[in-house]
Amino acid sequence: MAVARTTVEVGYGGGERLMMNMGPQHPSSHGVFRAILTLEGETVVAVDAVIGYLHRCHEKLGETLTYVQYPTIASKTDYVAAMTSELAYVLAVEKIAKFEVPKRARYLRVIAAELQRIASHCLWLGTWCMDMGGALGGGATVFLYTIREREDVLDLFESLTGARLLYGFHQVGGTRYDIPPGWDAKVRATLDHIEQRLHEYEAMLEDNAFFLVRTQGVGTISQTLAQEVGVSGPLARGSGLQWDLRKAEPYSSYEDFEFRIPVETAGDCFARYRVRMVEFRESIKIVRDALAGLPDGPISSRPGVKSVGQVRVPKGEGYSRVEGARGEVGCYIVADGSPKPYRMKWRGASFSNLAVLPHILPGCKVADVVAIMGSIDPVFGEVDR
Amino acid sequence: MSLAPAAAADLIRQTFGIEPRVEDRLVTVPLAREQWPDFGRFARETLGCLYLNFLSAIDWKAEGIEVICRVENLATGVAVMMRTKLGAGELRCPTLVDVWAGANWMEREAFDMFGLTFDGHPDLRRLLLGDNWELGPPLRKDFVDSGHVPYR
Amino acid sequence: MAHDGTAPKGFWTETAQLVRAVSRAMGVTFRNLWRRPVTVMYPDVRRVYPDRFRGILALTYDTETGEENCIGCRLCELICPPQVIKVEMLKAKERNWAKTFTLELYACEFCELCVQVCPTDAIIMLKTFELATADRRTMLLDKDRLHALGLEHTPSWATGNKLRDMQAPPKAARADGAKEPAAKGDAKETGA
Amino acid sequence: MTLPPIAFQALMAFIVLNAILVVVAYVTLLERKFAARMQSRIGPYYVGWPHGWLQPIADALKLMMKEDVVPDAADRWVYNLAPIVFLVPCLLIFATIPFAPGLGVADLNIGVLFFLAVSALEIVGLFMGGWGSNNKYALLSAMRAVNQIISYDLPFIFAALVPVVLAGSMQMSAIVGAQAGLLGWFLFYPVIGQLAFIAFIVATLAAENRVPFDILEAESELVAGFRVEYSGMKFALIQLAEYAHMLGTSFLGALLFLGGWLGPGPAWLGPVWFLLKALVVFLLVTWVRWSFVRIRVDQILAISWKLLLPLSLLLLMASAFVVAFGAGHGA
Repeated sequence: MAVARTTVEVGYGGGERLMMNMGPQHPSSHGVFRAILTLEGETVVAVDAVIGYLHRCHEKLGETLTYVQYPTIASKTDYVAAMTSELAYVLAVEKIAKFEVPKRARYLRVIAAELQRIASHCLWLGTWCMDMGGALGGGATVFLYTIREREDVLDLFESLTGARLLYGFHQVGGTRYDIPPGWDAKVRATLDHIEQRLHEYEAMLEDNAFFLVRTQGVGTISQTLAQEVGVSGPLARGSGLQWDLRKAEPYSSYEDFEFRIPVETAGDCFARYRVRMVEFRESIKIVRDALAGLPDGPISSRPGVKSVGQVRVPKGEGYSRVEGARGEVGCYIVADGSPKPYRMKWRGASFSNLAVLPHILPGCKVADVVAIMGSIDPVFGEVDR
Repeated sequence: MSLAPAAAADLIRQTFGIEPRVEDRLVTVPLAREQWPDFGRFARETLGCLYLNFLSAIDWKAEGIEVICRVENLATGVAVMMRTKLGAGELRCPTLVDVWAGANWMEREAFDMFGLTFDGHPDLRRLLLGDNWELGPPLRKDFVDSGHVPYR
Repeated sequence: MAHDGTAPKGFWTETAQLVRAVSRAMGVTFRNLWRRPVTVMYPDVRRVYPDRFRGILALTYDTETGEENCIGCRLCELICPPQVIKVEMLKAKERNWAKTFTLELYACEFCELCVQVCPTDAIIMLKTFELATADRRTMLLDKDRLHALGLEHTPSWATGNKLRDMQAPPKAARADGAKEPAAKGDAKETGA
Repeated sequence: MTLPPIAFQALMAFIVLNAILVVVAYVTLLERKFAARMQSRIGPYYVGWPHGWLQPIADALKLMMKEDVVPDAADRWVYNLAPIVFLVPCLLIFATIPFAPGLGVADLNIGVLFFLAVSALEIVGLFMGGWGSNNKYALLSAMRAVNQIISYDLPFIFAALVPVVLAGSMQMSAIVGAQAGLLGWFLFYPVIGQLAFIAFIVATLAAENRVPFDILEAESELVAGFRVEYSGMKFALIQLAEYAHMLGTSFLGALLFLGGWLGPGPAWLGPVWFLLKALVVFLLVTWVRWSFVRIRVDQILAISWKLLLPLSLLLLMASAFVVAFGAGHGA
């Protein structure tokens, strides 16, 4: 019943065409992704995207782990922005069980999510430039600059939760960690630092004619295509969709903060870059506001975890989603009253974003393939889940 | 197309004779399998739900598999959750690829994870599992995993 | 080189832009040439690890009596998401003991849930992560090894009681003591 | 000089060749350190503590000891020959470079022409490597190489001919001689000099396949381009050739535009000045390399044919006019 893959793996495509495998191990595959390109000269005429190399069946895992255990695993779907997926899961559980979340916890979640967005965009900018500029060129320079700043944010997470990559910061009913003394001052200092460095990135890229010719008018996603495929986040906003879940469906006290949703209408790589660069600044602003208004009080409405089956969720189902760095990260949970979900569905933002690739690649040059891939910013942990 | 959730529910009631459940902005519509593609087209064209959230399935053990699909109208915020129970042992469902392009990968994933066949899908191949996977669709409830084998 | 859709800007404008862009980009790299490198020369120099650092796991002794803290209650075994902990309980009159306690560190994901549930603060995390080894079997830690590790390295701040206190302060003390457990950690937390 | 000319030349060739190999090795270290500092890193550090002084030696040893893999499907002859065909012209270009008056292998009267002609030959090795590897990435890279070299050799040659016209000679030492005096360097020649230098640097970047024109190598798309299948010693040869070519072009730039060995101080300081100037050109190229992203093949060709070629042609004509009708700067 299972149909095997029917891809042509070797050989020339016939005529003047050339089949070229890009991936699964390729410098710019951002993980393990394979695009089987059919080329005519340097121009791509067809593409078959093969994913699944990083598949860990998170949805099955979610059905075998309890509501207490899973948030720490959820961070492994999108390991570049781990806070986001934890939050999506926890929100889904809270929505079904109607758990209250204290205000302090909600603010802490906002701070964590926005810092995570900054860190994730830092990585995106660096890797994308490396895709375009090569590991032995200006791209690597931008990459190392942005990684330098991302490390600063990760230092903050490290002193908050003790981990740099997979945090386990959220738990059902609140957060697991309160901020350590002196943390807010450190956050402010880091944000000032990053805000100032953003100008440097822009000086490196935005005026740069080499950068502009590589990104403008390349990989255009139309507004309709973006919606049909389910593209969300900076990609959708780059295509002119005024769609941000933080505004459209405020969760976790996002309604308390003033911020702007950047929208660009061109839909090309450069538009996505512009959107993300503005998001950097907006996130910095949100974190500052949240730190200034951080209320006192408990960080969790429920007692700290003491046993594995502590959280029980009544029968029901719910879909909750958060605006992650890459777009709509959703978690659909069907609960049957036991300590484990009956069915859990991850809606990975990168999965839907990447699905647009076969629609926009034909007609591009080989060099554009990597630029477009990078501007989509897929994280393969989230694509394959 | 600007329809409030209640108005959308009325329209669905008139057109398809189904009683949808309205919950905040979400309209949940239980469908028969035959109505699946027609309703998809209706949701897209009449309700303006251009945006595809996700398409997946739930295994209800004895009752069979239920296919779910959530779509949304970004302008009005109306979201429609389409669901159809295929019935026990039934594994075929009409495709939605011609309605939403994004359903392509989603249906391939459901094919992979539940063994569902989507009639009319142009390219129904495995998406996530390896070519050599032989243990059956993993998200079915009758799937038995191998358990944890510690390294010794 | 004009963005398609926009009108060509003319030769001199474009040239001026190009010159400006090139000089700005090269200016950034030049400025960074004089900044101090951020590299930490790891084996020679170490970062300051924050107090909440989640490193290798260890078991602790009671500081007063010198007895093992672990009572073999298996709570950590049950909660461990990757199921790397195996505990057997040894029942005794006064208190229970762990007969065996094994931890497969190579599969551990350092989520700190086992520390969190431990009722006697027996399992903790250390401020060290140096677990590179040539033989994976050395990372299958038994009870003795876990106790020895606890004596060898600096423990992190978190213990089960501290974590639970931080998450939900006692109801009576909630009004003023919301940050009390964190304040207790203040003295020790140097932060980083 | 009591040695017969032929023996002297052979000795010089031996010395220059070996010196070049050492300098090339250390130029890689210089670039790595320079790039590292621009990227807030430290760069090579441990091998030859404290600043990685032995890193090039260690690299060379490692590459020599590595397994030499020849792909099954490769065209063995072409594949094995390519690194050598690539390396020889890159070393040959040093033959006409005088390091001081009389200190050089051969100060030909058509030195610049020889240099330009030989340095254009490296394309043959590139193409052989790309073709012989029988790899799709390498093949695409070889096709790009032909495109790129053909379109960039012209502006490269025209830009290099501007000083030749100004000096009125193709002999390297004569060109240097024409640059004597305060602000006599051709870099300081009003307008023409600076523009020609910029055109020369851009064309150099392209001819050497450096970012932003390194579409041949293009790690992110073509993995490593024409050398994706090479390993061990052959890879080392290709790397050596690339750096030798770059160093040679830096020397040429220093000769043509920066007045070669001219500088204050006694005559024996000449080679030191020359080396320093060449290093400045090299660092300039490196600096550009680590500041920009790569551009696409069609855009590269557009820049060459639409911008650089007319510019360099114009400069050449302008300098000819200046020499013919104005007060000639050179001889």
